[in-house]
Amino acid sequence: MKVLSLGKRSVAVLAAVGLAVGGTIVSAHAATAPTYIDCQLFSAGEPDFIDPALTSTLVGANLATMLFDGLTDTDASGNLYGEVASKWVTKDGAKTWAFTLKKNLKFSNGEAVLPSSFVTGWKRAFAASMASEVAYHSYFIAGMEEYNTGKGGWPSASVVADDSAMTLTIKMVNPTADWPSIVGHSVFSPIPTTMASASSKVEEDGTKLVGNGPFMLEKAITKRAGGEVVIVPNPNYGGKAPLLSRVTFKISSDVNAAYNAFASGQCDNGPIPAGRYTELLTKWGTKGVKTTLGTDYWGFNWEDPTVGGTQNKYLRSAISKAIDRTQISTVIYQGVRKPASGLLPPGLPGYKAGQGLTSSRDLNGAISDYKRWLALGNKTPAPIRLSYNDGAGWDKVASIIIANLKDVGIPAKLDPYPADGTYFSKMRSGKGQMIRAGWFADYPIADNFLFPLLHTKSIDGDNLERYSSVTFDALVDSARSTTNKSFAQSQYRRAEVQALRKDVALTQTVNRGIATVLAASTTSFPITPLGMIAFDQIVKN
Amino acid sequence: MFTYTIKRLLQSLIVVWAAVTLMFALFFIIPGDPISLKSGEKSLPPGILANITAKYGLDQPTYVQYFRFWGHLFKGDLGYSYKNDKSVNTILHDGLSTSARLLFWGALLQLIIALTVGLTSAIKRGSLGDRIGTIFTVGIQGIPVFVSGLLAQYLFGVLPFQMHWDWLNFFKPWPQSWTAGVIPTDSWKGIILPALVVAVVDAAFIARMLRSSLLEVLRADYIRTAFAKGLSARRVWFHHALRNAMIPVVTVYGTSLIAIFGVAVQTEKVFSLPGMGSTIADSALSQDAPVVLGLAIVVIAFGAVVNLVVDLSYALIDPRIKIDSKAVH
Amino acid sequence: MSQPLLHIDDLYVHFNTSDGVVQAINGASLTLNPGEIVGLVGESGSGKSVTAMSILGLVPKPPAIYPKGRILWKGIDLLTTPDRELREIRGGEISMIFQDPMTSLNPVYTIGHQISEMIRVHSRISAKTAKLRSIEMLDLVGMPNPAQRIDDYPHQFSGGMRQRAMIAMALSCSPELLIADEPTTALDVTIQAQILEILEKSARELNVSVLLITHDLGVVAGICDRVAVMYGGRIVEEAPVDDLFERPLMPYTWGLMRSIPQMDKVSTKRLYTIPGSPPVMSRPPKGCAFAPRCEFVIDRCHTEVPQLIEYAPHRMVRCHRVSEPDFIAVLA
Amino acid sequence: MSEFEQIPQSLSYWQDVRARFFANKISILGLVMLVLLIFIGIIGPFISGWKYDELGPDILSAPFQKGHWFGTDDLGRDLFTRVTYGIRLSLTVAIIVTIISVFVGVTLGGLAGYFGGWIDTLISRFIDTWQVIPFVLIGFAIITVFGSSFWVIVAALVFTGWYSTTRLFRASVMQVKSLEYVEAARATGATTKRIILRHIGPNAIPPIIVVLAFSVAGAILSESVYAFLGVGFREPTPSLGVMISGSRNFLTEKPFVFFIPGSVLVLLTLSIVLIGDGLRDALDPKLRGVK
Repeated sequence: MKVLSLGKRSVAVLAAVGLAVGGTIVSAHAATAPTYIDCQLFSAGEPDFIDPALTSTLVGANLATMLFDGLTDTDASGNLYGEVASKWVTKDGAKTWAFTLKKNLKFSNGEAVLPSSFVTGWKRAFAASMASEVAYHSYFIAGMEEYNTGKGGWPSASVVADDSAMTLTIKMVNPTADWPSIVGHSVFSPIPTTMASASSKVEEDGTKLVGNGPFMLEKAITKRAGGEVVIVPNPNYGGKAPLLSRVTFKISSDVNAAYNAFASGQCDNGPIPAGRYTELLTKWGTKGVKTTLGTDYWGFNWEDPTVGGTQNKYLRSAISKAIDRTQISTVIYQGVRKPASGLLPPGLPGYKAGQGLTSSRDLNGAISDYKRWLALGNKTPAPIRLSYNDGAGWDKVASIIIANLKDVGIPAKLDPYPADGTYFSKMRSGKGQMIRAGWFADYPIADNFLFPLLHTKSIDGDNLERYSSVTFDALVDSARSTTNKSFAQSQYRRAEVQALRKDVALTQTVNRGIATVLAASTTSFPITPLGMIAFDQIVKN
Repeated sequence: MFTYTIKRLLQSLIVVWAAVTLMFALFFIIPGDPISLKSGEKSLPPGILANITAKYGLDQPTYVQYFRFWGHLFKGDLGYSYKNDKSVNTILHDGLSTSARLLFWGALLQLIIALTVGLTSAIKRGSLGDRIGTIFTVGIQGIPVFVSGLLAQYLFGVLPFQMHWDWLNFFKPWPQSWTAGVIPTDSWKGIILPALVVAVVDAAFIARMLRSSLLEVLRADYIRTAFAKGLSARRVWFHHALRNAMIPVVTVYGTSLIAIFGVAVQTEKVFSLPGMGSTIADSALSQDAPVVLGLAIVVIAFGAVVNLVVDLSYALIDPRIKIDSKAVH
Repeated sequence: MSQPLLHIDDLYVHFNTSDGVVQAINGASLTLNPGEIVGLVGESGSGKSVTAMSILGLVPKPPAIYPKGRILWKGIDLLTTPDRELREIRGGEISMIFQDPMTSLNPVYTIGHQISEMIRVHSRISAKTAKLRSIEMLDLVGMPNPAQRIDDYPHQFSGGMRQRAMIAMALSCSPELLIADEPTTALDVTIQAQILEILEKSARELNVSVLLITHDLGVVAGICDRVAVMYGGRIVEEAPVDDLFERPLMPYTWGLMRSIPQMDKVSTKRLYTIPGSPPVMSRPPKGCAFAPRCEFVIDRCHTEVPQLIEYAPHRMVRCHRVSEPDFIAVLA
Repeated sequence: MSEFEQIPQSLSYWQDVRARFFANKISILGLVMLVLLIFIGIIGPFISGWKYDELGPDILSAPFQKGHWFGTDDLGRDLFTRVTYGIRLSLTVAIIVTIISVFVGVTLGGLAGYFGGWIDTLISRFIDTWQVIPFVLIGFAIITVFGSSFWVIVAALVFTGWYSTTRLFRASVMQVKSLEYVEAARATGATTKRIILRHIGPNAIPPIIVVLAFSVAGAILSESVYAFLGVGFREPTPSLGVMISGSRNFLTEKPFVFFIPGSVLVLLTLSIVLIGDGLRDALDPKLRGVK
């Protein structure tokens, strides 16, 4: 009871800081299973989409995965398992994948989930007119990029559905050993025939969003701050039924408002406002803190005359060793984001600790590396620009790094860019020096980090550093084209070491994590490494 | 009066058109790449970007976009958010319901406070109340709204809780009987403090204006005439002095009604209210041009209407203004 | 003799200002009988306006204080009358018109509204009747087309017409006394005569007493029965108008008269001006207020304030030398 | 009761203004406050012993502890140093903005007011248009498009402030222009340039001085509002608005992080408003000679 009284006391204080979003507390339910009110998921404004074909944000995808089951999924321990698919095989070295589907699965409207349901879903999701931001995940499939850009018709030869045999056969552009993981992305969800022609604005009338997941939408969505999304168990669900009779997601205009709604007892969970982790974790406990598949890092512009190229390796290693990751973790994230030791985050299949140059501060090493760099004929550089997109708190991280670098004698300064779009487009075109970046896994595979972030083919894309290494590219390419999992894993590890330790193309700072405050009644709150809260597995007393 | 009204109405329409065009130019011509917000931390392949660009019609020349924008506007369609395809009409409707409530109570409180403070300090000139009023009205002008908003939260939320002053806590649920079914309970709780914050800054300014205007009017000969006629002091103040004193005050009130939007943005941000102001602020920061523009049209039109009403009410208050000439300004 | 209509009895009015106490009126006495038109003449600052405003209680208190004296209206002291009763007297029994017709009417209401308002404050009649009465009054003061013009605003009238409207308003409740404070000063010379004529005509017609306050002896000569001259906050001379013009008894009055240009006498001499300037009332002279400027000053004038004495029947004067026959002869 | 009041001995206009300004206790209070704040702003950074972006180990430590007079913020930076830099920044920005606004206002307002006709119509209609766009929107548009560098912020503030100075100067020129002596000057054949420089200019100046003061206060407020809303200066620039915005999370536990920059901002604007009030009363010819 001590915890409860503490909680009650802080209610009024915190409710004061921002007005709690309106709404009433749903009283004890007549149904046997408890109901659940979530203030965490949509705590930073309204969701973009919850339509699986369109959503590009973690929060939207989280809800989409509750409404739609794909072929595969990742569980809370990071293991891949079949959701609609019962098994999958490739006979030609990952060029073609055949999925066998479970029988007797149904959409919430009673329609059977068949291989052709995936064809229906994909035709919609990847159509040019939908203009889905996440449609590019389909480019692994032969002919799908042409379909998506309007240059070709539906690649019926690449996606073959056999409803009688319950098989779905998919032909890839290149050998893709990780395809079973990739296809777990929510954009590959099946849809019933009733949704085949639903437009991108189907959410304006949410009841048309019909899925095959453990939950279904109870009512039309009011996607705005102050509104809520309500899901109830799907009566036709073929898998394990959720333990909750209803989940209500409250949409708040900002994190403070959402936290206040939680603190005033309106919800069963809530987010933690930035900078208040320590204070709040002591109040609410650490049940909701979990590391997720994301890494923050600072990249070095490979083409920059001061920090780029092989000749400036010692300056980069000096910077990397100088950074106090523990300080960043504790001062800014108060331990929710932990110091990272490599680019791949813990929890990712194939993760190995210590792949980066260092995870702890090595001031002497930094000083001696800097001296070696100066000994090569370099002079003290003009302040190194730490570029970042403004307004998201990166300035504080950058400030710490500048202070860290000062101890070594390396001058540095802040270089903020106002809007995200401007920032990333400038960085992509090589305007940065030290580039603030981060990556969150789309699917739990090493390739999802290494290829887009560091491969030469990703320059102008997500390879903001414009890093180009023949060795690295060869290692990744060889890993991509093999079906030998252990060989692929070792190649990816060698590639990571090449980029982070040998070339120091980037220096990782912290691994991302999610911190949720939970009411005492919540006894189990599973979050997958991809950051998805498994609402169907939440246990509430 | 009728022709004058029509003429001013046309002028207002032109002003709205010009202001909206200015905003359109700022958001659609200069930045060039409003889709950039779509491409955040993860870059998007060119094919995906082309699809999105085509979906919002941004592949068309700017003038086509501009005419299309007005075409849709005349049909009552403000377009769709770049961020989540939500109809701007819906966003506007949602934001307006919060903001309208905030601004209505804010403007009303503003008027009540301004009239009460202004009148009493003018009538009881030199009294203790007048002095307190003057200090209040001068002092409050130095306080930006976001500071007074945070201060109000501290004084009426944090402090009463920490000190156990339950009677002062604005965030405690209020007794049901207070609302008496007029306004939903949580509206009261949610709106009273923000509305006060909205009201108080310009209320102080208007009160000062009213006070000095009234003092000047009270020295006028016709006020002496009115007293000499045997009118009661109340009638002289309210019937003869107030109406004359209102002439400069109406301008200030109009200006403050236009400026109230800026106040609302800060208040909504401070109190985390999901209104128009905070929506515009967030959308502008993420370059969600259709939302900014759609909401801005309403704000601009509101400003134009206020200007129009101010001009017309001049003519109503002061017969000396010749409404058929352009000497209104 | 019946009870006088108005009797101002040894009135003192002082003002507390940041420069000290300004002694605006230092013992003024004046009597008005029913039907009489009395002129109150003096320079600006002599206290004549303050006297007039004091009658109606229009001097703001503070800064004004009334240390001494009474203003008896039909036997009632107006200085101690409660505001509620005073309001009924204002406009109803005593009404007033002011110097500047441009600013004395409220610009935002029609003439008709302002006259009707006054009527309806003092008698319980309908708006319609009040309007008819207003039209009647405007007609009385010679306003052309009163039925139409009643809905016009003050700025739509000329100065003379506005002053007519003021007179109409002042007379609309059949007062017994009309105080006219410099009613013609702000008007064109050609209009002045018209207004004075209307004022006198209407007053005589309605049997209203008039207290005409002016700095212009010429105005007084035309219409007044009796004249009181004020200087330095005191009445210095009071006489029937003809007597006064014929033979002034006080050097100040004498000076005033000599400074009026005279049309009937051709003179090569420069027009006379009284030397010096009016007294500063925050530091009034110890003796006679006029002493510093007086051509006939004697030592006593500087030390002792002369008393107002009855020199002859209906002739009051305040001068130490009035008892010297030679002196009187000089003034004549 | 002015007819009984003493006429003061004749002073020249500016002597009179000065006398009247210094007789106003509240404006003196404002002046003293401002001078004090400027003084702290100038010497503060030299005496604090910290740099404004220097991170320290003591996070959110209360005032008067461990060598931090005003305590530290959430990154362990010295609040006193940041606040003193904040005063410098606010005043610098506000003064630059005011100078530009007044320059624009005097030029456009003068043109509109003196020449009238189509120039006046054009400028007045433009002001009408600009006026109905709330200032935050203008700021949002400019700053989101062009970024939040120093000069962009200055430009945004000028864009939000130019029209009030223009309108005021226009009105004041029109008023002076119609005065009799200007008419007389015109009648005697004085050139336009001479009329503007010798006759209209000096007489239209008093209102400008008042506007100057209020414009400085307004620019300080607007700058802080932009910073608070995230479209002005940003971390780690020590703008008072930035500091207040960052303090929101600590209002319950460490209110001093809000109260220190908050009260400095309020005192700064208030002092200027008080001076402006005093100047307005002192410069108003209608009140000349009246105490």
